[in-house]
Amino acid sequence: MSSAALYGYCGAILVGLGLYGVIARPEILRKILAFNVLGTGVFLLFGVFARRGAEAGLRADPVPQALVITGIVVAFSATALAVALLIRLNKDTGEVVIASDDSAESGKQRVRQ
Amino acid sequence: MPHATNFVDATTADGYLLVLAIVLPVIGILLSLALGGRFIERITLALLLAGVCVAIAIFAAVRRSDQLLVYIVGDWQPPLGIALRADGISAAMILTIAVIVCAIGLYARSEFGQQGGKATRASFAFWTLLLGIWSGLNAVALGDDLFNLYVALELLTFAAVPLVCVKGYEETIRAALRYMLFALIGSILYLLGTALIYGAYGTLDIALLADRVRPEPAAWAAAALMTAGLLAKTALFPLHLWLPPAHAGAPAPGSAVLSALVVKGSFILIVRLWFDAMPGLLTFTAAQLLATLGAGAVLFGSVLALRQARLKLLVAYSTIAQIGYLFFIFPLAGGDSGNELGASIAWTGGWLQLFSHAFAKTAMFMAAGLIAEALGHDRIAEFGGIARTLPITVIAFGLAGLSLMGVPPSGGFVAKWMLLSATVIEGQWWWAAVMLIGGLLAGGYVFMVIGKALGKNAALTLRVPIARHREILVLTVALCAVFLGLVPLQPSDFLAIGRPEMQMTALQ
Amino acid sequence: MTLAFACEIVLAGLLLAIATWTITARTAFAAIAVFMVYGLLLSIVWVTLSSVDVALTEAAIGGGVTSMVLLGAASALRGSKGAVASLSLPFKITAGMLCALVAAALATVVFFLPDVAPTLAPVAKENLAASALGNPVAAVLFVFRALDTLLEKVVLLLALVGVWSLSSDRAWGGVPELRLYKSPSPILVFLAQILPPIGIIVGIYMFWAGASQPGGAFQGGTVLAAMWLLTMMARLQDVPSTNAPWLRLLLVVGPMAFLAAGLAGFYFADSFLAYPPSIAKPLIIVVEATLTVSIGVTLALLVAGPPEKVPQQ
Amino acid sequence: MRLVLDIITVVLVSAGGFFFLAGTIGLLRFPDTLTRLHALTKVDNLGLGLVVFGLLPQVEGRLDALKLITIWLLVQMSGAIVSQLIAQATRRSGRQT
Repeated sequence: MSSAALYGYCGAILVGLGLYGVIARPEILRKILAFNVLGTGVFLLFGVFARRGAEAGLRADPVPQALVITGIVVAFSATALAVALLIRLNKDTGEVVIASDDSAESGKQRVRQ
Repeated sequence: MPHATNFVDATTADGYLLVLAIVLPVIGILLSLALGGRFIERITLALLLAGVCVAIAIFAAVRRSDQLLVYIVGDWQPPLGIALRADGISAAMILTIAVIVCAIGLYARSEFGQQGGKATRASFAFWTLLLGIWSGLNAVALGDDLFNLYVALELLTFAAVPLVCVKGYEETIRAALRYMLFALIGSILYLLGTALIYGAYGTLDIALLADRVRPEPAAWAAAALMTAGLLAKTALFPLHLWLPPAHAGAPAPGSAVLSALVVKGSFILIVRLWFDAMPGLLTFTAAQLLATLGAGAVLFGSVLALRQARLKLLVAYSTIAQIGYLFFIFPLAGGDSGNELGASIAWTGGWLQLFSHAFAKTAMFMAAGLIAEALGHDRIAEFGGIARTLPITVIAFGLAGLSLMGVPPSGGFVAKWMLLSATVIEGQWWWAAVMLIGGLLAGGYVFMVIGKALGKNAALTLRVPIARHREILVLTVALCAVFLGLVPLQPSDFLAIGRPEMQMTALQ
Repeated sequence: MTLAFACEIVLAGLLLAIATWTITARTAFAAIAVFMVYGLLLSIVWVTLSSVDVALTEAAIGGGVTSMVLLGAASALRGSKGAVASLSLPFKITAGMLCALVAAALATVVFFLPDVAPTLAPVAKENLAASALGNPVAAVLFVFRALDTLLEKVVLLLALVGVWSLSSDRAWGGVPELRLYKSPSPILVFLAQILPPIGIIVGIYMFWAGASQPGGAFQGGTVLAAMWLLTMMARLQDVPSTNAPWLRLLLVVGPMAFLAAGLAGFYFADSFLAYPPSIAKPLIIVVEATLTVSIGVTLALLVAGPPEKVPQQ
Repeated sequence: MRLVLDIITVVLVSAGGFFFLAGTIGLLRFPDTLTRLHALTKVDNLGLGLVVFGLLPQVEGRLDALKLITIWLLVQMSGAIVSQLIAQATRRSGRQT
């Protein structure tokens, strides 16, 4: 097994772990944290493809590396926005989880005008 | 193969227009931040006017040349660089986006207007986010590189989510956060698929991928992951949970742009993925599966819409149902149907459904917003008498409703009729049954609203008067949806530009 | 098996163990603390994958600033009595099976990857001279795929607009409240006095070196943001009002310069986001310098959160 | 000469590694926060110092040597300050575990 393949499997498991955290942790902050783990798994796969593509004197394919850098910045922006929403929700309602689907139900929505 | 035969690998004459379409709103966003939101309303409206001109120019250029419009950014050829490409669909999409965003901008002036250019929190956020959505949508419609499309999709998400809670009510914050979580998973799954595709084929350019993708594990996994992610963003049943509170909770102009356009952004990507990037992968089973989810959405969304007590939620649930119809395009226009006539009819029908729903839904949410403003609530049961006090608004709502039901004369009628014809031609009658039931249910919920509005209530007093020009604006948008019904009942060659396999002339 | 590969196996195992810990940790604080370690480990992984640019970005943004945002959230949520209904076991098992399926599918894809990996490295190398930059990753970011980078700057700014839109109407245009430390300890103040001069040099060096070596606007900007946040947290410097004109100018100067250079390309280089060969390098350096500042300011303000204190007249 | 330098490097870096190991064991085995901090900072500073000094004979130019020493000093400082902050937080929260 090459080291690229090793990290490939590692990335696959990280994606699974992160996805599980996003789905199965009820607290929103933990979901956001798990989303970040999921993101690193995806980035790691890009890194594996970059490493495998080492050629022409470059030790890794630069294109996936650049995509990952862009991806990391986007993931950070997402984290910051989600966290700001969460803090605001917590300040208004004291919630740390999203109330289960009752707000999607029709009748229970309060009318605001 | 799409692109394969008339694939142009160089910037075409009017290609710079594509860059302008993406850059115009970006200029607005930067100006908005630089000026602290002052005068952003006027800046946005001026840019929108320019944007409509650019959109018309793109439409005309594609129509005139009968070819793809291509722009190679920075003159770096794909796969190393990024290309923007506009086929007939992109051009029609750009025009629809510009017109609808422009109408929404005009409509929103009374709610988010700035006296003397003075910025408030809500006006700054609304106009800047509207610009963000506009540029994101244009980038989605013109992008031809899977990662560039990822960034465009994120642009769309980051503008759409805060728009839901721009009023700051606590339940809208909850709705926005829920939307955000769905959207985050959606985009990361899409990105994961992008990674797999790069790892397997070494390019992300859709036109190049069309020739390289083979049916193998990497392509299957990428297609499944990307589709799942995009479905969450499109709110296709059963991943629709976030949509009703978000779309109903947003301020009316926000609801209109979210429901009419934003969910379509990710839908377009699903189509690009299956029809353009991996045409060989759309098997009979995959297409049937996607359409089954669509059928579930049509039935489920319509039934729930019928059960709503509030108008905005009703309209939001009807969005879920109408998105469902779009997915019939997969088994009817793609897959191994082997029937070229049926495929090209379904192709035109599917896109017409998208365009006419965009106009109809914009008009409906605008009308719902006017009614809520006038009455101070949007409880359907207490609508008695508004047909007399707000006749133009109710007529606009009804006209838009025609399109959802698929009744002539309306764009929705032509769209659904073509999809129905395709089911008959291709012998996939089971989708026809779903479409007919969906149409009946849509009739049910539209008439439920109109019926209540026509009811008598002498005591009805409006909380605030509604300016006549706003009602006329809503009516105009609704008439656009009707106007789409005047296009001839046959596959459109314009929507097939850049896709020789869908062109009727090629069949004859 | 070589020693290096054995080390990589240990590293991968450690990474997975720590990731599991992050997901399963009982308290949010513990989870975030572990996540910081995770970020550092991941940076080492990126170095072993020969992606030093990514390693720097991961350490600065992925591990560093992200953890700061999360820590801020954890301390803001501390003490809230919101009910945490644990999800039912069948649900967890179903979710676990689904996720295992996804992981297995990805592992299968990795297993069946073609022996000859497709790559754009030769094309990138070939065009590196024409890009005027020595660092191939920077060339992809600022030349070959400049449109992505430009749009991503807009994404960053839109996130800030979104965060700011969450302030109350009253506090609009006011001052963000940095939640992390309400009252700075003398030691933090000491750190905030010593570190920033060094940090600023490191940040500028990173951006400067980025043209030819690993580094660049993102990493340099993040270091600058961290230094600025540190002095603000130590109360050596006031958190600026979000209405301050200079602040708004710094926010957009980078993207504006980038866009202006791109549009100038229409006339001077025959294409949007193409640079005239004679002045390509200085032009990119100028754009990157302004971007470094804008990225730094944007990141710091994203960490600082929405305005919460009423602006003083 | 080269050989002597290499031997110095191996000895110093191994010694540094040993201190890291000891510090990590201390972190895991010691009973409360303050003693754990003690193990971590004392031993890590020494460990990193040994590693850095061990690597000095291997670097090419003077600038690289300077960078290595700067790294060590920065870690020294941040370690000292962070451990102070943690200790303060521990004292304030009144928990010793």
